[in-house]
Amino acid sequence: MSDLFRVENLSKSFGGLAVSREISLSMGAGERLALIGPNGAGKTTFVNLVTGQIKPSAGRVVLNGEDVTGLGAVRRVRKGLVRTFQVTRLFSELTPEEHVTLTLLQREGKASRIFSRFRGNSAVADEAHDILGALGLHEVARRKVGQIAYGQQRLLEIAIALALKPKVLLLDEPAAGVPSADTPRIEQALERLPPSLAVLMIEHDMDLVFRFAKRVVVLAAGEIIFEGLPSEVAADPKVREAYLGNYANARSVA
Amino acid sequence: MQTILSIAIDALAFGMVLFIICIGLSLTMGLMRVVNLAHGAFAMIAGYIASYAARDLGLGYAVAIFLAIIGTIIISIPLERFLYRRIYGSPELTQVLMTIGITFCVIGITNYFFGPTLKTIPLPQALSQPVDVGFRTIAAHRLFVIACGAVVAGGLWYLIERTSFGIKLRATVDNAAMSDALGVRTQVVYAISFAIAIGLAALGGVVGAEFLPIEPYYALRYMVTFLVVVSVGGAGSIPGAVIACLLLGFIDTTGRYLMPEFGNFFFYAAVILIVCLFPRGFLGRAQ
Amino acid sequence: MQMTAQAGTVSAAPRAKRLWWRDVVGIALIAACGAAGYWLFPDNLALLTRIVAVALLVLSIDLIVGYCGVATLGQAALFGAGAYAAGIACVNGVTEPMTLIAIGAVAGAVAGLVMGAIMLRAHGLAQLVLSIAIVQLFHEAANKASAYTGGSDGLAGLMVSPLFGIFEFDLWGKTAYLMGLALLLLVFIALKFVVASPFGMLCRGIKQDPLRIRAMGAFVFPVLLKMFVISGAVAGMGGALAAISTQVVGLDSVSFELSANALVMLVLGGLGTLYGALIGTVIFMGFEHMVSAINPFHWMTMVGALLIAVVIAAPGGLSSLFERFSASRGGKA
Amino acid sequence: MPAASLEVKHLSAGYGPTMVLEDVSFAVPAGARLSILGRNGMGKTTLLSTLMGMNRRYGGEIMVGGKDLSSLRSSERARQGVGLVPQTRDIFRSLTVEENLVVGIKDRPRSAIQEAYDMFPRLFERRNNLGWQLSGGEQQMLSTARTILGKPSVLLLDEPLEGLAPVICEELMAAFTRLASRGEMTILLVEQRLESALDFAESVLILERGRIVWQGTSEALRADHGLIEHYIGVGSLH
Amino acid sequence: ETIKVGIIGPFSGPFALQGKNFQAGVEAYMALNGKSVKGHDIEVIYRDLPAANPAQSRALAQELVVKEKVQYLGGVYFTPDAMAITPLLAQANTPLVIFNAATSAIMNTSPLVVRTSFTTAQTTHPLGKIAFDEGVKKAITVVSDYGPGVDAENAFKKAFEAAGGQVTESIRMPMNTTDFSPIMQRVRDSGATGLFTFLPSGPPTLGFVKAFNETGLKQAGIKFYAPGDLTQESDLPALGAAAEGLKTSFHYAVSHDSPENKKFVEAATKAIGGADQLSFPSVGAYDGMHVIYKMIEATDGKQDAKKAVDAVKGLSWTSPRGPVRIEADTRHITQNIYLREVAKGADGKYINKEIQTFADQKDPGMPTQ
Ligand SMILES: Nc1ncnc2c1ncn2[C@@H]1O[C@H](COP(=O)(O)OP(=O)(O)OP(=O)(O)O)[C@@H](O)[C@H]1O
Ligand SMILES: Nc1ncnc2c1ncn2[C@@H]1O[C@H](COP(=O)(O)OP(=O)(O)OP(=O)(O)O)[C@@H](O)[C@H]1O
Ligand SMILES: [Mg+2]
Ligand SMILES: [Mg+2]
Repeated sequence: MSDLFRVENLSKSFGGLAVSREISLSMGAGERLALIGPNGAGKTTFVNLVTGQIKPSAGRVVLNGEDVTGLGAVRRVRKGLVRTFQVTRLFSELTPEEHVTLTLLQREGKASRIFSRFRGNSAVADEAHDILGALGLHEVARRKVGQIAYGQQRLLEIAIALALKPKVLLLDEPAAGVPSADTPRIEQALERLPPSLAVLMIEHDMDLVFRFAKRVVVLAAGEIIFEGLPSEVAADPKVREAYLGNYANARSVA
Repeated sequence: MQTILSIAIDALAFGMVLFIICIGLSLTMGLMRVVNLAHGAFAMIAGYIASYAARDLGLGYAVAIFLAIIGTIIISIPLERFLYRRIYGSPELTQVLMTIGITFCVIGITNYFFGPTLKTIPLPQALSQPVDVGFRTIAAHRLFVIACGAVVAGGLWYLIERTSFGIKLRATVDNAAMSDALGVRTQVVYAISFAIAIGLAALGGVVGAEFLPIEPYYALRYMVTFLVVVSVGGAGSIPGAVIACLLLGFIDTTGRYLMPEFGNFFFYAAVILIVCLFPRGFLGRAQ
Repeated sequence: MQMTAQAGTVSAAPRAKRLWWRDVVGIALIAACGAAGYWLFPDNLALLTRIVAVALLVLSIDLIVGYCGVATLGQAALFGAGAYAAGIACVNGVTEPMTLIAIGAVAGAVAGLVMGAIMLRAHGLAQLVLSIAIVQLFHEAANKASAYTGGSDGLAGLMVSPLFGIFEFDLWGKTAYLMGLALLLLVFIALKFVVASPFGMLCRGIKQDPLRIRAMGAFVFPVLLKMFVISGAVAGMGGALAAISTQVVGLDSVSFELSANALVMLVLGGLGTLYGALIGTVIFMGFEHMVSAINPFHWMTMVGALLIAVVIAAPGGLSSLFERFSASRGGKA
Repeated sequence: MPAASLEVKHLSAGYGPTMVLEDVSFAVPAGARLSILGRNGMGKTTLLSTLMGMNRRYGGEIMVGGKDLSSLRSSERARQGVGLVPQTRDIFRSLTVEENLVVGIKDRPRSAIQEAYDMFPRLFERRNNLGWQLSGGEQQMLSTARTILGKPSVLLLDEPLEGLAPVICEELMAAFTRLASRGEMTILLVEQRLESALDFAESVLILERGRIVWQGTSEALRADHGLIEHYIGVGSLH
Repeated sequence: ETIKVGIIGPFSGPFALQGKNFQAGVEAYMALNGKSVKGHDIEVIYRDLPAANPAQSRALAQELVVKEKVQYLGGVYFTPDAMAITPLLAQANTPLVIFNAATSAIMNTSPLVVRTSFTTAQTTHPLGKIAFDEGVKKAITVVSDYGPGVDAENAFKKAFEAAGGQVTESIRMPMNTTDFSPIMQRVRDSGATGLFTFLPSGPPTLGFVKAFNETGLKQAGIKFYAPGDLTQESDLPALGAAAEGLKTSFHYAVSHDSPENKKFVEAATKAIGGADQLSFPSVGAYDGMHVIYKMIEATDGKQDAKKAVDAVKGLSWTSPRGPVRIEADTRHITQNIYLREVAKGADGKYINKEIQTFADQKDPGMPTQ
């Protein structure tokens, strides 16, 4: 198979609760996929399983034909499997610039050098500047993250992920907390990515989902209940009942 | 066989003494997130009060315990109000600095007023007898301590896990600003819990005095032991503290019996092993 | 509005330069203070040397606690490893002081490796307890191995040969102090480079959220272990310096008390700046020395009061006062 | 407690030395609904948390139901009827769902918790789970339920729909509207999705860099595309 | 001209009581014998060294010599602290009079050291014979695992075995032991009829003695022997009835019956501020001051360490503890060792009552003997 990325029969349960039941999914290079589903359906857990934050009880994760299920989270990142966090995880004492610079250095394998200066690399500094600028963060680039607004922190999450030059990018609700006026920023940033990058986006903002995704997967109670084109999803009665509610109607009227 | 039983009963007594002194600290550290290194200092203050009441005023043991608890809490109120309140929610190391400072002051002041000699708390007749438990004798006082420990463990567990005060306390610790915003009077909650922890320290100091004698340097002398026990149990967990105290008590006791020369090796090697197996302590609260 | 004023639009270069100058000034200041100590207190050089040795220990703790967020109450194990290694080497005929310092550094680094490998398995309080357990084990081992270490009587009879074959380690302690001061400066400058490197930043990131660092694709354990080794080398040099200057090594150099005191000094001075480590050590030991000379019997109360006062006045440690001061000045400028 | 009016006069506030809000004044009658709009970092969260008493206030007054609450601690404000659902949710991570709710019910009987479960059945299923184990949306539900259980007379909602499935968003907005129109609560809503914000509230207030730059009815705003483009950005309304 | 004497001791911390006793001994001596010698005023400077810490010890000594310009050093409670100071003495041209530190080996590290206290071997030595004479054939030793403890163990073993007894087991327990029941269990299981122990004075002694009683070893008739550190007078009020009947050997008891001691106890009690707090380090300090006064007399205020030390070699006098002499070769004090028993004194307080005297005991631990 020429799939860039594939999961097979991924399963996980917490105590008695099965949050992931034999999920199988594949993505090709350049694919834009949206993963939606009710709250608590297991979307974030899916991302955790794929990126290795938690161990699945069964199933495989395959990247570029290589089985990465046995690898730790760090190795998967290095192989190009990158995620953002739904609840931001940032270093409140560091600035956005430092976040991105550190990430870039890490990507280049220079992050644990003792005998060089953190700010000494101008190529890295330029790239960091570009990434921050693309997401509209240059204004706050030099402030401690603990002191910038929440929405800006969300954007920084994405900036870090982009700085890692991923092959497969898993975005967990990237637009939550970002005003609808600013979501185009995220979209633009994503559009600038190399075309071969596969992106999986979890999102509850349906407008964004429909603009962004070429394919939609709906997860409910740990199972895939729908997989198909965005234009079909609103018509699916199961999805409407479990997730969309009247949004579907509003859409069709609009 | 007899020897094993005998060691076991020593271990139980030792473990319970540890428990009763340490549980207050476990409460402060695990629930209030205050690394109160001055815990021992309060236990010691209680010891002095009890010693004064029982030896110099000739009051009964029970009265002395009661006075010691009340007295220590009263002494702690201004400290809580003016010093501890500043460090709730501070980084742990800042708390360490403050509470070490308090410990030093308490030691210095005690030394100044009461001199550096040991103080004892005379036991009532009933508790000072050795009791024959069949295969050997054990001090009645140790049995008393075991009983005290059991009562404290049960009562405290109920208070924290089952009452709404316990829930408010845990919520406050988790996120004080939010608890406040939900109408919890966090300062009051803290003050009460602090008083409870101090009261427990006081009780521990007095009933444990047979074992860890009261003197000005008490607070520093046993600080490490207290810290180790609390952490191995998992700060804030009562069952964890019980397990840790009994297990460490057992290891320590058998270690000292079997190879006293390597007693400390035994103990600390065991601590390292346990911590490596249970990186959060036995039953540490999820962070 | 203030918030726009704060959102710096200064470009990268000038700011980096400013920081760089600040460090140059800081290091010059340290050197000046050290020299001033030499001229002002020529009769107290033994104390000053001891302060320098402990300052190395406190610096080494700052690397671990202040930059990596790993709490330790066992750093004296590394200090003691350096001290005993230098001491034993000296008794066995290696008497050249610089060699002894190097031996101390190596021994400290090895001890740091061992300690790090064990401690990094746990987190938080449990980690703290591991550090205590390790230092207690070191202490026991040093006590037991009395054939090599002199046990509780201490390892005495260190005959250190003159520095560069010229300068004697004598009663007045000039050689020891100046050597110690030079060593401290060198180490400090080296550490400033270490913490300003990408590696230093990585450590700061780990301190705040190791999971995040992993999600950035960096391993946490080797980075921290590396810092432990560096820290061990620094502490080991401190131990070796203490051994050389006092010509005895006692069990106290691997004690919990020393570790705890050093940590208190660090917190007093302020974490994560390296300057705080020096400020804390000088203030704590100087103050302790002063009040215990004035009243040998009740000085503890005064030291306690100092600690409380610092927490109230400067919860971030004494060095945060300087920062606040310079921030308020910078704000006006 | 029935809904109470809210009046804010010349409020300025911020963090430490940084001033974020400047001279903010507005009034909301009892039982009314107000939406607060503004881009990222403009001070919306700061406004709500200042009303709750969680941040430094430099000056100005906050009146609820005619009483001046400006100098009270946040726990006292909560007891006087102010309730906040914070943007960061701030659920108690180490408490179970049920215990989280217990903290929110103030002095009401324990059985009142059932109201929360009726509102979000999902929470009932997860009632014995610890806070940190919840999914993002579940945390949001919990945070909202917890505050509403305290029956505030003025409810401050900071992006309460973030991370919630569309079907739940709808139900929730309907529930808020009901609460307000029954005169049980006065509601201030911060919301990024312009449409939802306008649908919900009668009146709107736009913040920019800590100042109120526009204030008026939703109808007026909806009608004036220029205004929207200017303050909120292009392409926000479909 | 004022002559300065620097005294280093634990004046704060866990051993503060011992430091206070140093001070009381010094002050008592000066109160009874005047504050000047041959017209030279004497000033005492105290420096605090709370716990064994050789580095600090050396720094303090150095400062006393270099900055305060003291001509004499005195005090020192712990052996390692003394070991850290002795290498300095020759260069500093200053004698060191040790008031306490009790390891034999210190005396070999410098010819400028004089000791007026005791060594652990010296106070322990007589116990071996006493135990054997009281019918103990098999004994067990239990000591704290550090230098002095090991010294005590060896000294007892040597003397006891020389007398014909057998040490069946030797236990060394960690310094920080607080619960002694398991140790007592070991003692019981060993089948020995006599228990020899050494613990540094302080809180653990209380636990040890209590455990001995509570585990029934006392009732079982096991005989208990220890050097007097275990029942130092300041611990007796706390030990109370638990210690009654314990036999210890030591160089000094506060209750010693002699006119010199009466005067000393009176003056020292006044200096220390409480009768309960006086114990053996005070007499070491008192006699130490005596030696220092003699040195000053001999050098007449000039700083000459060698002359000063030579002047007191062979010096003998009647100390509060009885007749004593500084041996010319070892510079260590030769003195009586007493066997004492804890008993109620005339005023109802517990005392160490002397019941047997071993006259003229040298330090058996010194290699020269
Ligand atoms: N703790 C803080 N310390 C200092 N400044 C802060 C702090 N929190 C927020 N700020 C600053 O205050 C301003 C307003 O932030 P606020 O969180 O109120 O914005 P917001 O309108 O809620 O934005 P968002 O839509 O992103 O939630 C921002 O410029 C932010 O950088
Ligand atoms: N560590 C855990 N222990 C127990 N239950 C857990 C744990 N982590 C997650 N869960 C539960 O698993 C379910 C799935 O959680 P997940 O975070 O994957 O949901 P989600 O689809 O991302 O939802 P949302 O859209 O609300 O973010 C939730 O009901 C959650 O409570
Ligand atoms: Mg999720
Ligand atoms: Mg906000």
